[in-house]
Amino acid sequence: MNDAVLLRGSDLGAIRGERVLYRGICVTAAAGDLILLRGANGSGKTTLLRQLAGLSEPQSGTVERPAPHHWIGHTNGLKAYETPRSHLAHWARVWGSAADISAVLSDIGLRRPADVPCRLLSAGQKRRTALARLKLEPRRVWLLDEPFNALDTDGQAQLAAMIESHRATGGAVLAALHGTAPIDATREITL
Amino acid sequence: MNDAVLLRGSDLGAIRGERVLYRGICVTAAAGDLILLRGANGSGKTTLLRQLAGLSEPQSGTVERPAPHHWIGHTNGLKAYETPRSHLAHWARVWGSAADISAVLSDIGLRRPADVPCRLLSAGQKRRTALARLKLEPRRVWLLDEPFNALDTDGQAQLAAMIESHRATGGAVLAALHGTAPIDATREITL
Amino acid sequence: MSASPLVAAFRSSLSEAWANGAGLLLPLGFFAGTAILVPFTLGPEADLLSRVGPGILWLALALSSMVTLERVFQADLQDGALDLWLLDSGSISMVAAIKTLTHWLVSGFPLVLLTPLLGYGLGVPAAKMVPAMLGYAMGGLVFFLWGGVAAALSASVARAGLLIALLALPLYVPALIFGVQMVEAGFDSPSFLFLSATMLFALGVAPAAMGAALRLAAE
Amino acid sequence: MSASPLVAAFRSSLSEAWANGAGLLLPLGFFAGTAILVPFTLGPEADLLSRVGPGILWLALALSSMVTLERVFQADLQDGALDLWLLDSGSISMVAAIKTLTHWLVSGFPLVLLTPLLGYGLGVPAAKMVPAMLGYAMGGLVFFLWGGVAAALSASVARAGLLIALLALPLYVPALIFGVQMVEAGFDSPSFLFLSATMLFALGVAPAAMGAALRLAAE
Amino acid sequence: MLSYLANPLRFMRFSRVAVPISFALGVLMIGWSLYNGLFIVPPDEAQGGDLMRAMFTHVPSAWLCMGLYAALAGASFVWFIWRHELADVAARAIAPIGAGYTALCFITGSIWGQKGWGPGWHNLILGDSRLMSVLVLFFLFLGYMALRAALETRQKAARAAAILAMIGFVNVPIIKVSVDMWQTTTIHQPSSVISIGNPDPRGEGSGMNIVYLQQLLWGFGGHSLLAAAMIMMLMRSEVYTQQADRALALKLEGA
Ligand code: HEM
Ligand SMILES: Nc1ncnc2c1ncn2[C@@H]1O[C@H](COP(=O)(O)OP(=O)(O)OP(=O)(O)O)[C@@H](O)[C@H]1O
Ligand SMILES: Nc1ncnc2c1ncn2[C@@H]1O[C@H](COP(=O)(O)OP(=O)(O)OP(=O)(O)O)[C@@H](O)[C@H]1O
Ligand SMILES: [Mg+2]
Ligand SMILES: [Mg+2]
Repeated sequence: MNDAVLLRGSDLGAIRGERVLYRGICVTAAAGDLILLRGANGSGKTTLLRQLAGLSEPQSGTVERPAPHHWIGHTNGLKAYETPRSHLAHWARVWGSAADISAVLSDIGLRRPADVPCRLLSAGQKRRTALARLKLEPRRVWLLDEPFNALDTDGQAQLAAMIESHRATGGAVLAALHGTAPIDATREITL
Repeated sequence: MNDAVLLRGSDLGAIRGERVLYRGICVTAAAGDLILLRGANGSGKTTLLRQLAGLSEPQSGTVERPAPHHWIGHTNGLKAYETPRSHLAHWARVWGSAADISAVLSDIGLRRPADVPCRLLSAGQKRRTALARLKLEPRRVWLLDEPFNALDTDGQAQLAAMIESHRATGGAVLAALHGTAPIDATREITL
Repeated sequence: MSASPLVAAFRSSLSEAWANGAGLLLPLGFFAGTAILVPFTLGPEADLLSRVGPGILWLALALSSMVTLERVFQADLQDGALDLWLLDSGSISMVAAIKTLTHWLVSGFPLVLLTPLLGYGLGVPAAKMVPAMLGYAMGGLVFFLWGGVAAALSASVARAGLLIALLALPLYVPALIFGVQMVEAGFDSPSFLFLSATMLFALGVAPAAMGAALRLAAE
Repeated sequence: MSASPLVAAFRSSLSEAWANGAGLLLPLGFFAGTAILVPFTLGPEADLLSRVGPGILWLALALSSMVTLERVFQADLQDGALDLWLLDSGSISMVAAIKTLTHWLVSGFPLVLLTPLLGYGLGVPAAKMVPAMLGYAMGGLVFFLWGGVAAALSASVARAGLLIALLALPLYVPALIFGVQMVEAGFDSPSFLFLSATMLFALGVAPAAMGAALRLAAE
Repeated sequence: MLSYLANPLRFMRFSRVAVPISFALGVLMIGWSLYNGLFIVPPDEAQGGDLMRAMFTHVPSAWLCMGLYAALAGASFVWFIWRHELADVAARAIAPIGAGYTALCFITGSIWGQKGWGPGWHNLILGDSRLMSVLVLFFLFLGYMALRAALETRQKAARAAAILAMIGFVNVPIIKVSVDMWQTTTIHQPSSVISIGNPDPRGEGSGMNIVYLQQLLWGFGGHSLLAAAMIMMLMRSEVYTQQADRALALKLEGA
């Protein structure tokens, strides 16, 4: 298959409860793409993203994942007792990445609370910790679920910049989003 | 004291860890006010709101609460096993309110998932469930922490309308917010 | 405050206990466990069993109180329900009391109901059964109240499990001792009065303590 | 997959076990509990105690496995850590195995180390001590592995506690029986072989089962 | 006196002098009682021969650990009602010392009891109401320290720990009653070694030889002074470490 394609979902469908959330969705993400998932609350954006990420079985259709991907969901994946530093150190270890944690932390604006347990952090600081995982290891596909939530204005600007540079360096980004996007998308999928 | 004042915090200060988050903050909310709390992530908006709500002791200063208030925090206060209906029914019972739960549910756009356990709900549906508590019982002061998060576009419009009508009927709203507000505020406090 | 919040608290914590079922875990596990184990480890002499049984039941009560309550307040803190409870101030200690009582009802009381079964299996004389059950009921209530205080005190703490055990154990001793004696000696023993006194004391003090501790946890 | 994820999983679940302390709750609570309770309820005859002691330790192991593991995977599911583990597929069952083993190390193994103390206190003859400890170690391992499967299965389900008890108990019984017999009879008894077989079987099957169950839970 | 010391500055001034003095005095008195106890007074075979010399540490430490817990509860109460920072500092300092003396009471007691310690040593602990209540006391001290250590901010820790200390205190008498009652109705005879350790209802054996009593009292006085010195030392260091917070509070006032 064409190697520019980093992620392809064909004819995806999801059933929840007794109802069909969506069906026949086709997604193709190539290098440099930013694909926005739009739709009302409960329309199935998260579900679709999870199917693309391989976290849940599509009720119909198939997903090809030629490239590795990062996942940032609604939940940040932080434990109450973890500090931003220990969290990043942990996943760096799991992924075998040699990233400089302290550098990542200060990039993302968490230098001060780097050693405060997450249960004491502010909502935005938690979100930033989760987003910092993107910097631990380069992966060509990013799957982001409402990544801008809880971020302050320059936090949002920073994330937008991250996404842009990721696209510029041959990555692809799929993001579920509400309201106006701070970045212009290649394509929008509305559920 | 002047009965138009619904909430007054005088000279409030907060210490977290070894650092002063803010000090000398004075907040006065009168009927019809919409006061927005602004500031970077971790600047202390949530902390201030919690002090105003009486959920945490101010390290300095005092708070007067002549009027009862509603609280919507970052966390929605939902249990995994609750359904939107049971959640609202529960708090209606606690507050002794006679509100018509089904009506509230369809107002807030939760008619379909009304009986789905919260752990299965979408992020926005959870948020809507929390916001529905505002409709259970009229209270003159609303304290909202980033209430627009996770809401879709018309969810946001709907909340904005709720806030406007609350102000019009002599209520006061204090909200922590990032980015551009969908409503024009009486006053902004930047931390 | 009116009664309605308390009723609501009762109903909600009932459904909570039912939902996460942990309440039933321990009595059940214990019952099955003992039923399977005791004969193996002790051999079937009825006399011997009848002397082990009561101790194991006390152990079960003490444990289930700690284990059940550990999660209760922590969960409320994490999902933000505690904030909502704290809003209409004053009620919180009552609510906490209701919560612990409900969990006693769900995870402690079944053990009391198991007494006849277990006791029968272990050959406890029928005459002893009623005072025994009352003893377990009262003792268990005290366990849950103090366990609740320990849990509330350590709700905001990461290392809660160890802490709760550490905080609760010394508080359990009196109820334990009186309870054991009462199960032995029956109603007309002084220990019955002492146990009642201990229970009333716990009922009086624990709720206030829980309230204060929970306010603190929400900070 | 390389080893680093497993090392990381081990370290993280160590700190987790340490952080929420539930692991330490039961050994400690149980030790203190038994030390205080058993003599209360049995009187101090060394002979009697020495015969109850082992059984109580088995009970402690079974319970601590159930109670500790109940929360482990549920927490991962709720805070989204499970999603992250699932991303690099394949590893999940190894990771789950590591997690359960770690929790066995933290909450099961201390009980094994307590055996001499408790055993001495309860007057168990020194000769029996070594086979006893090995028996507890192996039996406990089996408990924790099956307990992990039950926990993974019930992570997404409501009424987890009950389910765990129901699922785990039948799986526990064989290990329990062989273990008890081995503690009695020592190494050269057939039950030693049976216990080893049970353990190997659990080691072989449980991880895969946990992996599958967790995938399901994340859906 | 206490009200005089309530002011931290005055306390610091007072303790700067008091610590070394009471420390030295305490050590001297303890030394004296030990010297007499270990080398001069004749061993009492009825009480375990030379082992009974542990008594001169054991009984004072036993009395002290109870007294110290009362002090802990008192300080916590004062802080909880009047929010008097120094009281919290004191409570915090008392805990470890109290725990230490509880442990000492156990160790010495165990040495003393050695002879009688059959296979089931815990029978001894459970065989004597005192031992039992000390065990409980030890748990209370440990719990107090653990809770303090576990909570993030000092204010939070102080409040939670105070609640715990007060609850624990109102429980101590109940515990004592219960344990005593349990002990009187215990099925088995207390071992002969312990018998003078707990004068039984018939009062026989409760009489204690005057030479021992003297050394006991010297020891008790000495240990009290030593404990006071150590507590004040801990308080002083705590006060120093709190300078940072105090500066912060001033900043908060906007000074
Ligand atoms: C773990 C071991 C022990 C502990 C925790 C312990 C505890 C105590 C306590 C709390 C007291 C003060 C009681 C009071 O004055 O009301 C005490 C006093 C005393 N203990 Fe022990 N004890 C232990 C072992 C022993 C043993 C083995 C003996 C052996 C004879 C002993 C003999 C005494 C005596 C003679 C007194 C002073 C008598 C009195 O003040 O009435 N203790 N012990
Ligand atoms: N078991 C179930 N029964 C009925 N409905 C279910 C069940 N499980 C999930 N759902 C529904 O499936 C939908 C899941 O949608 P999803 O979380 O993907 O929405 P979303 O587009 O991410 O919404 P949001 O913008 O709020 O995040 C929700 O509407 C939820 O109510
Ligand atoms: N124990 C502690 N030690 C150090 N810092 C702490 C401690 N507790 C809280 N903090 C800090 O206090 C601040 C709390 O801020 P708060 O949650 O009010 O921020 P916020 O304005 O709501 O931010 P956001 O916009 O992200 O919600 C955070 O910066 C947090 O790191
Ligand atoms: Mg979503
Ligand atoms: Mg905030």
